[in-house]
Amino acid sequence: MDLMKTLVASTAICAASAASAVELEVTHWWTSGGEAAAVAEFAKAFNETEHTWVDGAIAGSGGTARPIIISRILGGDPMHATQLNHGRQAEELVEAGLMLDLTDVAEAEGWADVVNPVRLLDACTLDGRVYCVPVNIHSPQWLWLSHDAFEKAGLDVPSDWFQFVDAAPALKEAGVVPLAMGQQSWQTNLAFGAIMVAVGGTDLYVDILTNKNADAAASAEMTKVFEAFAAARLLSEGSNVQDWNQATNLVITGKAGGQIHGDWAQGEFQVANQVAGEDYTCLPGLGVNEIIATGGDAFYFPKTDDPEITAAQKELASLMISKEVQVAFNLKKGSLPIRGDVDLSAANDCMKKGLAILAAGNVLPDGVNSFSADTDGQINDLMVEFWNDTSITVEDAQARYADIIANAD
Amino acid sequence: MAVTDAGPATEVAKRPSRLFKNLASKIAAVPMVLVALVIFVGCTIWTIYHSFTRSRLLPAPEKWVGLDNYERLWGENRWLISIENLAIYGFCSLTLSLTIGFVLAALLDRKIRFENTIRTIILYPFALSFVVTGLAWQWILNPQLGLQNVVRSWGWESFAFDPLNNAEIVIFGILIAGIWQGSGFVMVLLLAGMRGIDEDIWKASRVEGIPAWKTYIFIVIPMMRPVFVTAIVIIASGIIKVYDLVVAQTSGGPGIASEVPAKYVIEKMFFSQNLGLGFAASTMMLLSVLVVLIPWAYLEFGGKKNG
Amino acid sequence: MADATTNAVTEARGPKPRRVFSSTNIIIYGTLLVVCLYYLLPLYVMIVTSLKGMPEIRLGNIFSPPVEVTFQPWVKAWSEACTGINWDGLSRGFWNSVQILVPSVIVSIAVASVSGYALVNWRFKGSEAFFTILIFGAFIPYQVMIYPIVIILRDTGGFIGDVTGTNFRLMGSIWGLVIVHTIFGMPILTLLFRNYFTSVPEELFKAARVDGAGFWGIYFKIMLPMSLPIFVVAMILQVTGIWNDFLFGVIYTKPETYPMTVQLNNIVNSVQGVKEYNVNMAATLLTGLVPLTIYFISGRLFVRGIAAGAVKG
Amino acid sequence: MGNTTTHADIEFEMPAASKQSVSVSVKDLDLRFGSLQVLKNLNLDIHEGEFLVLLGSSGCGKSTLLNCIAGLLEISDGQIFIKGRNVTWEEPSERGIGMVFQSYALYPQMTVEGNMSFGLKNAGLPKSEISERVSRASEILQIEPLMKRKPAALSGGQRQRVAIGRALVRDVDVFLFDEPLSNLDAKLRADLRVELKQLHQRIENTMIYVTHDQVEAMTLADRIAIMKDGIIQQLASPDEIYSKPANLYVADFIGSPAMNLLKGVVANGTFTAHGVSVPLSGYDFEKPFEGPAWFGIRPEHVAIGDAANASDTQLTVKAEVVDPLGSDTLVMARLSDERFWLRISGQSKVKIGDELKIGFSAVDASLFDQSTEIRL
Repeated sequence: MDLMKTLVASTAICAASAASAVELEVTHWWTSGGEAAAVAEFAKAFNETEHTWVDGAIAGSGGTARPIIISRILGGDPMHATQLNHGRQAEELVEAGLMLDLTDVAEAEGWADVVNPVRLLDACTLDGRVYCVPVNIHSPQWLWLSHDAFEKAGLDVPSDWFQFVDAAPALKEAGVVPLAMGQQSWQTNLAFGAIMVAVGGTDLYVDILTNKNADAAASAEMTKVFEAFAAARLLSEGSNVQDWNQATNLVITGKAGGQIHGDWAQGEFQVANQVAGEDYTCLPGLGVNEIIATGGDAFYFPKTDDPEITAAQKELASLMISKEVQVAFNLKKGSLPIRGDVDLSAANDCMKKGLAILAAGNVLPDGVNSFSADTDGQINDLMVEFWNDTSITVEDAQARYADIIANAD
Repeated sequence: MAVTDAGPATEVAKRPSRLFKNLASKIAAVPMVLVALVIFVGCTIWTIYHSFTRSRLLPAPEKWVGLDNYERLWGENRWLISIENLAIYGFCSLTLSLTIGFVLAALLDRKIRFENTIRTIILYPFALSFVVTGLAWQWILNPQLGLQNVVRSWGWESFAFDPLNNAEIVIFGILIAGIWQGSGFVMVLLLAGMRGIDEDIWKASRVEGIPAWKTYIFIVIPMMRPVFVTAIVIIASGIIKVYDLVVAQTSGGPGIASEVPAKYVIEKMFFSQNLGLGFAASTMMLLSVLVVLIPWAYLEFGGKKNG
Repeated sequence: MADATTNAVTEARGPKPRRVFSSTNIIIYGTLLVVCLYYLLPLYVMIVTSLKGMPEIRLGNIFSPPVEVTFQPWVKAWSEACTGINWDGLSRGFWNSVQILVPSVIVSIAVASVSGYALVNWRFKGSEAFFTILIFGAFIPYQVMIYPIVIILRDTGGFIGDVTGTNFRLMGSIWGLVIVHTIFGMPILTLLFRNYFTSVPEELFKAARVDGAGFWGIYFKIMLPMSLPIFVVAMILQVTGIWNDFLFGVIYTKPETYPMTVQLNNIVNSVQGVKEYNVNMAATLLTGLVPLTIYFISGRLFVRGIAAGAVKG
Repeated sequence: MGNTTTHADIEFEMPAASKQSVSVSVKDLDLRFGSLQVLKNLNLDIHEGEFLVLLGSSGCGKSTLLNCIAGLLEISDGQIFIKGRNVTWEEPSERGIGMVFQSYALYPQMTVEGNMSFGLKNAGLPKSEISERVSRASEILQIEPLMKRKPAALSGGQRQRVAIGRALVRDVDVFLFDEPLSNLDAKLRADLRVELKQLHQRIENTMIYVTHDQVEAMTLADRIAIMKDGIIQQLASPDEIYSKPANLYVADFIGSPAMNLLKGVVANGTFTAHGVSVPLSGYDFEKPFEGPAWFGIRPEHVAIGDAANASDTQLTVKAEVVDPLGSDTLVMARLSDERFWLRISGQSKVKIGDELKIGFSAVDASLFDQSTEIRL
C-alpha cells in the first residue's frame, strides 16, 4: 500500500508533527457483519501507518454506546475517536469544548470542496469550525425485495411501494410474511419516513422536517401518509424479530417479501453473497420518488492533552476521508462515499442507483439532522406504539404527531 | 454537660472530647457516611435539581425550566404505560415470589429427601444475570422455535402461548422469567427463617391438632416477620430497578407494551439525550419509593431505638 | 387412623409405620418434581442448544436433545466469536473479569462488614439515620447515578493526583470500578452484616472490651472469626453481582480490559447475518459458569449463612 | 453497723470492723437515655476486699450500674473512682477490673487457654508471664484439663469457671459479676456459689456482684445494696437488711415467704390494726412517731403454741394453707384480713383448719410510716 503511505505523507498534519507511534482507541457500534467488515478497512489503513487501532466496539446500538462514550468523555478519560451521529447529537459536547477542532486539517485538505453533499460537512461545523469527519452517506428510504419470496407466490417483483402493497395478499397466501420489520422503535420510524416521502411527497417531507410545520403535519396529505402506514402495519404480522439485520435476514432467506430499511441493509445482502438484481431488488424512495435523504455517520475526536495523540487523531481524521479509504470502507458498508470525486466502479447495482441520485442532487435532509434526539425519540415512541397497537386510529396518531412537531426542536 | 465536682474526689477528670472517643470506630464509619451523604443524598439532590432544568446531552444547571419536564412526563403515553406495567409487575412479582418462595420453603421444610439437590436447582437461576435470564426465556417463549412450536408439534395444533408478542400479556411473559430468576433466593431466605422457629411451636400445634397449613399461615408467618421484611426489601429494590430483563427479553415491545420506568429513564437520558426529562422521571420513581418506604422505615427503626 | 382405634391395644404399638407412598408424600414430591422441571428447563435448553449445529436448530424443536453433538459453538464462543474487528471470543474477557472481581469483592465486603459492625457495636449519633439512607439507596436505579458519580470520581481522582503529585486517576482505572462496586454493594451487604452482628451476644463484645480489645481488635479477633457464614453469603452475592455486571464494567474500563459480560453482550448482539443461537447459548453458559460453579459448590454454605443470622430483622 | 438510707441522700459510715481504704467509689452518678433517667444521683463506696452485692428485681438499674463501673456504658454525669484513681472516662480495660457475664461471653472460636490469655495479649504482656498467670488461675479453678477445648465442648458450669478464670488472670483489684450463676441449674448454682465464696476468701479482692437472687445475696455478701428505680434503697450487711429493713420495699423484697405486714395506726405507744393490738414498748424508734403505719413481722418471729405465752401479743388464728418444706413447714393464716405466714417446725403436725395460738413481740418487728414507707 505504497499509495496509502504517500497519501498520508502528503497531508499537512503528518508533515507538521512526524508523530511517534501511538495507540488510538476507537469506539463505535458497528458490529453486524457488513459493518464490522467496513470498520476493518479503517483499522487496516490506520495500522499501516506507524500507529495502532485499538478497537472499542460496543454492540447494541447508539443507545448502549452513548452513555459509555459520554461518561468517559465527561470523566476525563476519553477514547481517542468515537462514532457519533453528527448534527444535533454532539452539539453540546462541542460547545463544552470537549472535542478536538479539526478545522486546520479540513482547510488544508479542502474538505469543503470534496464533500458532497456539502450539508454533511455543515453538520460537522459549529461557528465555522469543523469538529467531525463524515465518513459515509446513509439514506433510509429504500425498499428491499426478495426475488425468492415473489417467485414462491408466483408474482413479478414489484417496482414500487404501491405494487408491493397490492402483492401482499398473495405473498401471505404463499406463507411469506409480506413486510419484515424489526421491533426496535427507530425502525418503525424509519419506515414511516420512507412512506412519508413516497406517499406524501417531498414537499410535505421538507415542510415538516425543515420548517417543523405543525399545520402540514395535520394536513390531509399527511392523513394519507398515516393511512398508508396503518395499512403497512398489517403486512408485518408474524415478523417477530428484534434487530434490523434479523429482519433483513428474513428477506435474504425469502421468508419475507420485503423490508423498508436504509441502504446499510445492502451490507447484509453482500455478506450473504446475494447479487442485486438477481437475488434481490432495491428501490430507493420506495420506487415512487427517485430521491433519498442523506444522513450518515461521523467520527469525533475527544480532546486530550497529549500532543502526540492529537497528531495521530488528526492523521486518522484525514485518513478516514481520503479517497482510497472512502472507497474501501463504503463498498463494505454498503453506504455511499461522502466525496463525489471517487471511483466506485466496483459498486453494485444498488449503490450505483444511490450514486446516480446523489449526482443528480435529488437529496433530502435526514430526520437525525433535523430534529433533536429528544424529538426524534418522541416520534420513535409514537411510531412503534402505532405500529404495534392497531387500536390506535389514524386520526389519533396524526394528532399526536402534529403535537410533537409543534413542540419540536 | 459539665462534670460535677462532688465529694472528696482527689481529682476531677475532664470529659474528653466526644469527637475523639472511639476514634477508630468513627474513622471506620467514614465510608458509610460518605456513601450515604455524598452518593445517595448528594446525587439524589443533584438529580432532583437537574430535573427542573433543560439538561439535554450534558447536565445544564443554569437552564432552569421549572415544572416543564414533569408536565411533559405525565402527558406521555409511554410513561403512563411504564408506570402501569411496573405496578402490575411489582404486585405480581412480590406476591408470587413470596407465595412461591414460601410454599417451596414449606415443602422443603417437611424433612424431605434430596433437599440439597432440590434447593440447589431452585436457587441456581439467581446466579445468572438478568440478561442471560431474558435471553433464555425469550428463546423458550419464541413462538416459532420454542414452547408453542413444540406443543403444536405434539399434535395440539391450536395451542397458543406467545406472550412476548402479545401486547396484552407481554408483561406476564417477563414475569415468568423474573420469578424464575428470583424466587429461589426468596425461598432460601424464608426457609432459613422457618428453620429458626422454635421446634416447640410444631409440637404445640400437633398436640392441639392444628393442621400443618393452618400452623404455617397463622403461627409461622407472623413469627417470620423480620425475614419477610428482608425478603421484601430485596425483592422490591429489584422490581424498581427492573431494566436488563425487559431489554433482553422484549426491548419494551411489542410496541411500547412492556416498557418500565427504569427503561424510560435510561432511554430518555441516553437515547433521546434529554437528561432533564430522565431526571424528572427518576425523581418520580424515587418519590414513589419514599412513599412506600418511609412508613416502613418508621415502623422498623423508629419504634425500637432503645430496645 | 379410624381403623386403628378399634384394635388399639394390638395395633398401635411401637413406632408409627412410615408410609412411603402416602398421599401427602406424593403431593409433596410431585410438586417439587414439577417445580424442578420449571427451574431446570432454561438451563437444559441452553445446554442442548449450545451443543447443536445451526441446521439442527432451524429444524425447530428446542427441547429435543442434539442428534449430533458438536462442541464447535463452545470453541467459537470462547476463542473465535467476534465483535467489531476483534475475533477472540470470550477468552480475553474472562481474565479481565477475574481481575475486576477479586479486588471489588474484597473491598466491598470489607467496607460493608466494618460498617455493619460499627452500626451494631459502636453506635454514634445519627448512625441509624445513615443506615436508613443506605437502605433507600438500594432502590435507586444505578443508571441515574452514572453522571454524578462520573463527575465525583473525576474530581476525587484528580484531587488525589494533584495532592500526591502523580497522574493518579479514578476514572478509567480499576480503583474507580472497585469504588463503584463498593458503593452499590453497600446497602444490601451492610443490611446483612448489621443483622448478623446484631445476633452476636452483646456480652461477648463487652467482655472483649474489658479484655482491652479496641475497635479493630474486636473486629478481627472476635467478630471476624465468628462470622464466616455471613461472609460466605456476602461473597456469593458479590461474586454473582460483580461478575454479572455490565453497565459499570463497560463505563469504567477500556476495550483491552472489558469484562466478560461486555464481550458476551457484544457477541450476542452482534449478528453476523443469522443469529447463531448455539454460539450465543454457549457464550451465555461460559459467562455464567463462574457464578454457577460457586452456587453449586457453596450453595449449602450460602443457605447456612443466611440461616445464621441474615434473616433477623 | 451500717446505716439506713433515705430516698433523698445516702451517707455511709465505715463499718468499724472492716475499716479499710475505699476501693471503688461512685459519686453523684447520673445516667440518662434520652429523657429516660436510669440512675439518679447515685453514690456508693465499696471497701477494699469487700464483697458487695447489688440486689434488685429486673429493671432496677443494678446491671446498668455495674456496666457504668466497668466503663461499658458512658455515664451522663458524676464520677467513678477505682483505687483512688478517677476512671470516669477511661476505657474498661484501663480501669483495673475483671468482669464475668451471665451468658459467660466466652469467645467461641478460641480455646479455653486462648480465652483466658486474650486480655493479657492485648495488654502486651510477655509470653512467660501470660502462661504463668493462666496456669495459676486454671489451678485455682481446677480447669487445667479443659485448657485446649473450645467453649462449645464445655458444660455450663465449666464455661462459667473459665469465664471467672478469664477475669482472674487479669490480676486486678476489682471483680465485677453480672448475674454469673443465673444460667445454671439449681444444684450447680449452689455449688458454684460456695466456690465463689471460697475464692473470695482466698484472693481477698473487691467483688461487686449483681443478682436478683436473694439467697445468693445473703450468702455471699459482706454488704448488700438493694436497688429500685435506679436508687439504692438500703446498703447494709445481710443481717441488718434482713432484720432492720430500711423501708417497706426492702422489707417486702427480702425474705421468703415475705415479711407479714399489717396496716394500722401507731398511737399512744401501741400499734392497732383490725383485730390486733401490739404494745410498742420494746420497739427501738428512730424518732418518736404517731400516725398511720405498717407493722411488719417475719414468719419465723411468730411463736406458736406454748412458746407464744412469752410474747407481748397473743392471738388465735386458723390454718388455711399448710406447705411442708421438710426442714420446716409454712402455714398461712389470716390476720386483720391480710395473709399471715407462720414458720413452724417440720415435725409439727398442723392440718388445714386447725386453730393455732400465736404470739409476737414488737422487739422483733419493723414499723414503717404509711406515707413515706420509711422505717420508724
